[in-house]
Amino acid sequence: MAIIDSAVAGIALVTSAVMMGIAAYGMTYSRNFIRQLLSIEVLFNAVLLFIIVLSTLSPALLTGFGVVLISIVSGEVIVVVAIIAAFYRVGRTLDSSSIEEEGV
Amino acid sequence: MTGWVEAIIKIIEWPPLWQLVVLGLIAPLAVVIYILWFERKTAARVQRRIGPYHVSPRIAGGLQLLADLIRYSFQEVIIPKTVDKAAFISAPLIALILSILPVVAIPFTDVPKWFPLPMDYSLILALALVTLSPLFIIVAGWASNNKFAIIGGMREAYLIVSYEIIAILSFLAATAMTGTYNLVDIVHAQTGWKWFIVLNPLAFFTAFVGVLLSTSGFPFEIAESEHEVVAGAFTEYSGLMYGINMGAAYLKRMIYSLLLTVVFLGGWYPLKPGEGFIWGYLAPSIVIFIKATILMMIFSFFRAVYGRYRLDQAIEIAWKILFPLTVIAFGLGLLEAYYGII
Amino acid sequence: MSGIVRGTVGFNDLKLPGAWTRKIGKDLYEVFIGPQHPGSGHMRIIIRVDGDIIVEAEPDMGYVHRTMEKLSEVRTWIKSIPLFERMAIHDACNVTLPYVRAVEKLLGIEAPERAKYLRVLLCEINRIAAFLYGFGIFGVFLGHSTMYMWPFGDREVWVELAEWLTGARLTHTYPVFGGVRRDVPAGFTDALRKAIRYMRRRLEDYRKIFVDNPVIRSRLEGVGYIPRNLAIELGITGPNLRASGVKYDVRMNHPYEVYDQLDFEIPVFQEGDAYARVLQRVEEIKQSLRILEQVADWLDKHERSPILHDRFWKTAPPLYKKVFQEQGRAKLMAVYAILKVPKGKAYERGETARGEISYYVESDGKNTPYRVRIHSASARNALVYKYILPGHRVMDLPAIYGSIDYFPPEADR
Amino acid sequence: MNVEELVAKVKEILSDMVKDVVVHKGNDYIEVEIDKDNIIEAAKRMKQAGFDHIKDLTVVDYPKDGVFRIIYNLSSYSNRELSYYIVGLAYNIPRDKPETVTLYPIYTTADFQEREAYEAFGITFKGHPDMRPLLLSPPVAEMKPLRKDFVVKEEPIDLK
Amino acid sequence: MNPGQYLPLMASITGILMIFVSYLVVRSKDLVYASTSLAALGILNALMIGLLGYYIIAIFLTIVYVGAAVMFIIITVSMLGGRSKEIKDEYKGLFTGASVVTVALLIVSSLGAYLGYTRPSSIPASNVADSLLTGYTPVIALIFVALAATLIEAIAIARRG
Amino acid sequence: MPPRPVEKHVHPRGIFSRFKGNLEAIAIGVKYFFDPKRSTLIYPKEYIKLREGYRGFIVLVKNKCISCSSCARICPAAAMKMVKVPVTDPKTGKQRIKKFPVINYNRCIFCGYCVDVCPTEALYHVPYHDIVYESMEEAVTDLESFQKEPEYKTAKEGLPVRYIVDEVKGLVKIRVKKEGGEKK
Amino acid sequence: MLEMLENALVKSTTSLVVLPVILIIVMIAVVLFLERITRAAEEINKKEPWKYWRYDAANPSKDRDVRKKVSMQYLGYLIIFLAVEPAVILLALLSTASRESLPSLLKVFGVFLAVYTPLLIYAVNESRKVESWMLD
Amino acid sequence: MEGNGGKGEGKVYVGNLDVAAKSARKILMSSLRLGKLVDWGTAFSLWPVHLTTSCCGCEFAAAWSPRFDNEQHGALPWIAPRQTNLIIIEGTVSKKMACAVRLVWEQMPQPKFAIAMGACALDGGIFYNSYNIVRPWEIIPVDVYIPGCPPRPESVARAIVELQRKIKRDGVAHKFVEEGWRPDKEYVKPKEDVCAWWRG
Ligand code: SF4
Ligand code: SF4
Ligand code: SF4
Repeated sequence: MAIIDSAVAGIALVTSAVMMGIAAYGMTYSRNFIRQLLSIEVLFNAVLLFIIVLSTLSPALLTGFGVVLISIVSGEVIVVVAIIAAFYRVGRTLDSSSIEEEGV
Repeated sequence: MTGWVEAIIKIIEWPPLWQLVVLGLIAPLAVVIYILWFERKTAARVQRRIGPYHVSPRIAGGLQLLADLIRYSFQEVIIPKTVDKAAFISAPLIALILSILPVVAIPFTDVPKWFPLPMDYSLILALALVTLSPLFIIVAGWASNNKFAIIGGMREAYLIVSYEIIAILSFLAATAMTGTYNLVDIVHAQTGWKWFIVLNPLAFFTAFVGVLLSTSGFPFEIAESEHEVVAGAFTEYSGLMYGINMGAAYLKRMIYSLLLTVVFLGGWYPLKPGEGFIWGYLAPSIVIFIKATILMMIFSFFRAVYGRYRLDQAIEIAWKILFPLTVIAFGLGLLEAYYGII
Repeated sequence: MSGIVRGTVGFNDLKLPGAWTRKIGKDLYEVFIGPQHPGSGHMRIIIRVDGDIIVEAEPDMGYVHRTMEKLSEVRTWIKSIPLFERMAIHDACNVTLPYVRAVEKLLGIEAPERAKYLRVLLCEINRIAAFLYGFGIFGVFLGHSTMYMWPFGDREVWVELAEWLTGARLTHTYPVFGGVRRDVPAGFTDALRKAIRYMRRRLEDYRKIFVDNPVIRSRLEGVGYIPRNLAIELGITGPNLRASGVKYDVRMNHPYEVYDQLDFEIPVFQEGDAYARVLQRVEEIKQSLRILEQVADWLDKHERSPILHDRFWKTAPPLYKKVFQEQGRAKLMAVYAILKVPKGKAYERGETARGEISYYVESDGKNTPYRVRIHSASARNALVYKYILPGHRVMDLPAIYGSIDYFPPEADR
Repeated sequence: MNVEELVAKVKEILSDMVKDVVVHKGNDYIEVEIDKDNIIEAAKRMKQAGFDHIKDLTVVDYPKDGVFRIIYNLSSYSNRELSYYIVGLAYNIPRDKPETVTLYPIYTTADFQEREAYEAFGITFKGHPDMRPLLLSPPVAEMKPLRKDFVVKEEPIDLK
Repeated sequence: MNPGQYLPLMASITGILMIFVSYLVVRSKDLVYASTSLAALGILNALMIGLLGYYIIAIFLTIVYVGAAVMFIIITVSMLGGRSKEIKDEYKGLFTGASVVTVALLIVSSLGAYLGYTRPSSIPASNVADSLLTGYTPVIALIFVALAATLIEAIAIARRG
Repeated sequence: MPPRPVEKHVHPRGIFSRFKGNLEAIAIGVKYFFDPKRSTLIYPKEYIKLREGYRGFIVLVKNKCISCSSCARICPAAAMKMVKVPVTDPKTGKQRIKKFPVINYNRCIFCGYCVDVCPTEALYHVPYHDIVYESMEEAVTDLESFQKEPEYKTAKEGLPVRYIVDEVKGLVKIRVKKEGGEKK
Repeated sequence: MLEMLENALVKSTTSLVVLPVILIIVMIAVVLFLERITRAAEEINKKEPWKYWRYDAANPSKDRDVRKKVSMQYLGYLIIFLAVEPAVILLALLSTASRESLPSLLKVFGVFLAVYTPLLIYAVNESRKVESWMLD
Repeated sequence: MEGNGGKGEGKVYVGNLDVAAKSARKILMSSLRLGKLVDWGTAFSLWPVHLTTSCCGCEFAAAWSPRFDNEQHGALPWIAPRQTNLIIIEGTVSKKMACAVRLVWEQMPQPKFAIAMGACALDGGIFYNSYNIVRPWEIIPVDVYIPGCPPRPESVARAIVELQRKIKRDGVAHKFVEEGWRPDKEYVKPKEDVCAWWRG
């Protein structure tokens, strides 16, 4: 049984590693705010998976911790949303480098 | 030979297959077809006319929906050139399947043998699955590339924002009362006519309205409000695709009704599940289905009495009235648990 | 005033009070409501929305424009009655009566008194039926299907009465120059009284399921608010005008037929929103019932007397006249087909269910009119969409559309 | 107020602009003839005097005289006495140069009615912000259907 | 096939799908579809976590992720109409992506010791709740307050004027 | 007493009236659910026997017609047209051309002018109206078919009913005999 | 083989994942099949050029893509939703606490009420004002 | 079941899906005798699209009112053309409306039917010499004509009954599924492009 579990855990770890890469790629290649935000979400997923696999110390506390983590992260997201909205109102674009490249 | 027969019977009886396909798809579809007919007849009755009739005069037009179904299935399925084909076809079907998926988390009996999955987290799992399907309705509207569909999809999105918490939290009042996510335990807690609708009517009320909100029942039929957005997200769908979509909302409501029955209306009581497939699985599920059908009939009745709210009014009602009520219902559940009324 | 966004910049220089609009944004979503759309019927409203708020509304009428003004110029005078009737076939008598009266004015004749009462009778029956029609459409616009069915079912009562009286369900072609075509049949007034009592009872049911229904009230209160001075400025008419607090009704301000001898009220509401317009119509139905009662009394009290002006019986043999009078039928004499109307101009107005209709009739002495200009109630009300819709939410569109009780064929002529 | 008083009143309001006043049959409709150039001023004064809306805008084509006669039929909602009467503010414009000014800034009611006159007779109202056909589709509006030289035929009563 | 093979099979299918879907999130042209893919990613992630044995986290992730996806859809449609004109920098992105993958894989392989992972033998939800309630009540209260503060802040920032 | 304006006001609403309104609406819905008071016409099985004087399809009584053309002249839709037919005068036995009306139901608007204007009552309405055609040619009558009452399919398939106005139910459906007269 | 059916993990993954996916695939196949067999003949489709165009309330629309900005002014509610949802979910998790820890659960619930009541009143009132949520 | 059949056949005739679909149609309609069922279903599920072209709409509405209630025939007025199969032309079609009528007709899925209601929709009625109307049968193929101005609601019911009989008698619906067009109706293309004037 243990071997099987290790296999699953290994798969999960590799997956999350690759996802981190994809998230990093998405974050850097696009300068659109929302795209970057989406990439951060991917990253968050990857990290969550990573942490869960890594911690076998205290399953009960981990679960609580995971839930709290999810709550807080999604809570922070709303601030970002608000900032986007405010930002959008000023510049009417979501390009994070729009100030220099207005005409593009 | 007999081995084969047994194996086939076993596979058919196999809870995942049986519960998802038969109890989740076929039986609710039958109920929905009945409910659609009932809705048309009820509306007709309240409106002083007779409704569908000539298709089968003996049974008061009971075959009407069958005729509609046949007509829909053999009508041309138009896939416009302007749509994103893959999403256009798959999104509503995914939404349909996702909307029946919660049924696997609903126990129709208390014999563990007949559970499709362990019931430890069934309530919260069911609620989690329930929240998934509307997403694909938005996608269907978006893929349609049609003004009305897009607006309809956005309305659906804002409605999700308003009803999701209500739907989740008012069901969770049962957890507050019993301290478990296990629907079987919740049903057991309702033995002896201690149905939760009696113990916590407020929670039932908010859950009821939450269901109306989330399945576009009157007076909250807003995402498909035909006088601005034609058929909402499904404007471009024709033929069987539309039939499926039309049924999907009702299927979803049926699943919700099953959940309401299990959580608030005492599940399979007054029957006690016994041995074997028939008495252990089939009979209790029939009891649950009957209760759920009655609930569905009540849902349908509102069509005849109410108009529809405006979008902002619906959202406002959800946040200003229903959400506080839901929190109060949850608190009520906690208090009842605290004073040991359960 | 929930549901209305008070805008910052008025988009025309008129600074209309109440036409709240805001500066038109750059990327607006243009939605076509109509011509094939459950929310519009026979017209198209192009709305430009910013999210959920209508920023600009442009009514595009004319989908039912059937060129009545032109056609009437080539048709003899009497043929124009059924022609104009097609403007609003469920309000047929009200719509054609001013035309008939205008021609009578030019001819210098007046209908006999009994004919006048009969005209009022049919007018009020039509008015109630048309109000019920409007309620039905309004109900279904708010998603209230029962409120579509009930008024349509009760409208059948009045349609049945009208059919009994005139021989056609909607297109009665009842008033003709100098009188009307039929007298009341036996037993009609009893049925009428029953219908009146029935209608009063039903209004209570409507109140319960529709008018006092919290959902409906939420949808209507504060929506489509037209203040008094804006209502006058836009020249809207009928119940919509009176719901905004203007005491104007053609039946009162320019009485025709026997309206000045009847005892009834012109209800006026001050609120000016969609809900007030609903209540206004309910009150007007009540007043129409009251008029009908009085007409029924009058008809019961008086013997049968001529229903057509004597001028048109001239060519007929006396026996002929007597026979038809006993049958309660007016025979159209061949003179109608070739009628020539003296030179002149006449202007006549009438109060239809949706408001004031006016006919400008000019004759050059031939057997066809030289020019007939019609301005109907719905055409007057059409302006509302352009000036009132901006600033409301998209879901208010059917509520306002329905509360104005707009009937495209009438507006398009 | 009877019709003579109304005529006197209108004459007083419009003073020297009035070219002619005709009282039509029924004694509730008077037609005031004015000059084309005075129309805006006249409308302004009429509005001030309580004629608060345009009941309708009638255009009549007189091919014999070579004119279009434009009649703004004014009436009142707010004034009970005036509301009994219709006052037609009429002026002629030449048929071959159908152009005049809009009353839209004074009477909002004129908005759609002038568009209607535009499509049916081809009269352009200068200053109107939105001079497009209202009821007709553009190709039909091209025909200027309400002019007298656009002929519509009746069918004969005999079948061949 | 025995259940033992079944589990890694499911896990690897889920993993491949996750990678594919996260690629979709990052690359699909239409941001609405990207947001939907994010929802799918959340669901798949939940499935993976479920396969690892943490059911509660899985379920909670599902619920939260749909909310997040809806939010993204609303935001993208509200502000961009789904499509965005993006200024792209492929090479930079590819470079960063590749290096992150390498580093992460290195970490993973060096963590080989931890791969003696065992599935948690069912943690009842009530235990979690109890442990949170006994020791961490102030923390929870703090979370509430923090969320509340965020709400005020967000509303104040996002609304006009 | 002449008409006079009366000012009215909308009643404000509070929480209680909102509650009451909901209850009333549902109550009346339930009331009609159990007692619908309906009077629906079950169409092909029943049909409305229209009243005397209904302006239905039109029939010509040829030998009453004096060929005055009034009917065609007054017809607003130009649906009634005169055809020239050679007839033999019964008295003199001479052949001559006479005009008779025919009708085109594709156009007719059932205004009844022709019937009312006919000086000899040569035209009359049949009291039924629910006839449809599968092609437009069927709707154009010639002189022969104009003299026959059009075929009334519905009467063969269903039973006649009539509606009377009632105080409680609005319209009440009662059975009538095919020939006329009423029976419960 | 059949014994595997009794395995809890197999049961749950089948009912949550495998079967739904199969169902979706079957339904897509059915729809595609029906689309194929009910298609009208080419001759007819040629005469109906607008058939495969977007339904736009019977207006012949020209542009291919109408997916534009639709910014409904209810963003405020979205923010409320996002802020309340984690809290509610935390509550949901805590509500399974054993009956002994109910008092502290009630305390937490009290904190929740105390924190969110005034806040929600403020937030909903802000969100109601449409003017402040116009996005340009 | 059907899905598998379709897929299987698709595999057999790789690259020749049309032939496969054709034979599938034949098999479904004739060999499996689904034809009768399809005709029955279509006949009792004629949903008229909500398109009010003119004042006959009053009587159209009355035909669905409690007194006449055409829903008893299974006909339910429906909102968008994509889900309907019947169009009732309610009276006059003006030149401006003609485009809409044609568009709605085209966007309805096959097999579809048309009823022309009112004198105007037949031969112009009282507006026979108006310059702004078109005859509906010039732009769409009409199955049943209802004379009258406006026709009584029973006439509408009669038209629906007649259409149902026609569908069941001639097997219109299943023939459509089988062959892809209706043998009994010539398919009209409007003489002129009715939408030509549209300003985009
Ligand atoms: S009824 Fe009217 S339309 Fe018909 S033929 Fe007679 S006069 Fe002409
Ligand atoms: S009016 Fe009468 S008599 Fe004269 S032609 Fe017509 S039918 Fe004959
Ligand atoms: S037939 Fe008569 S009722 Fe129908 S649209 Fe034409 S004029 Fe109107």
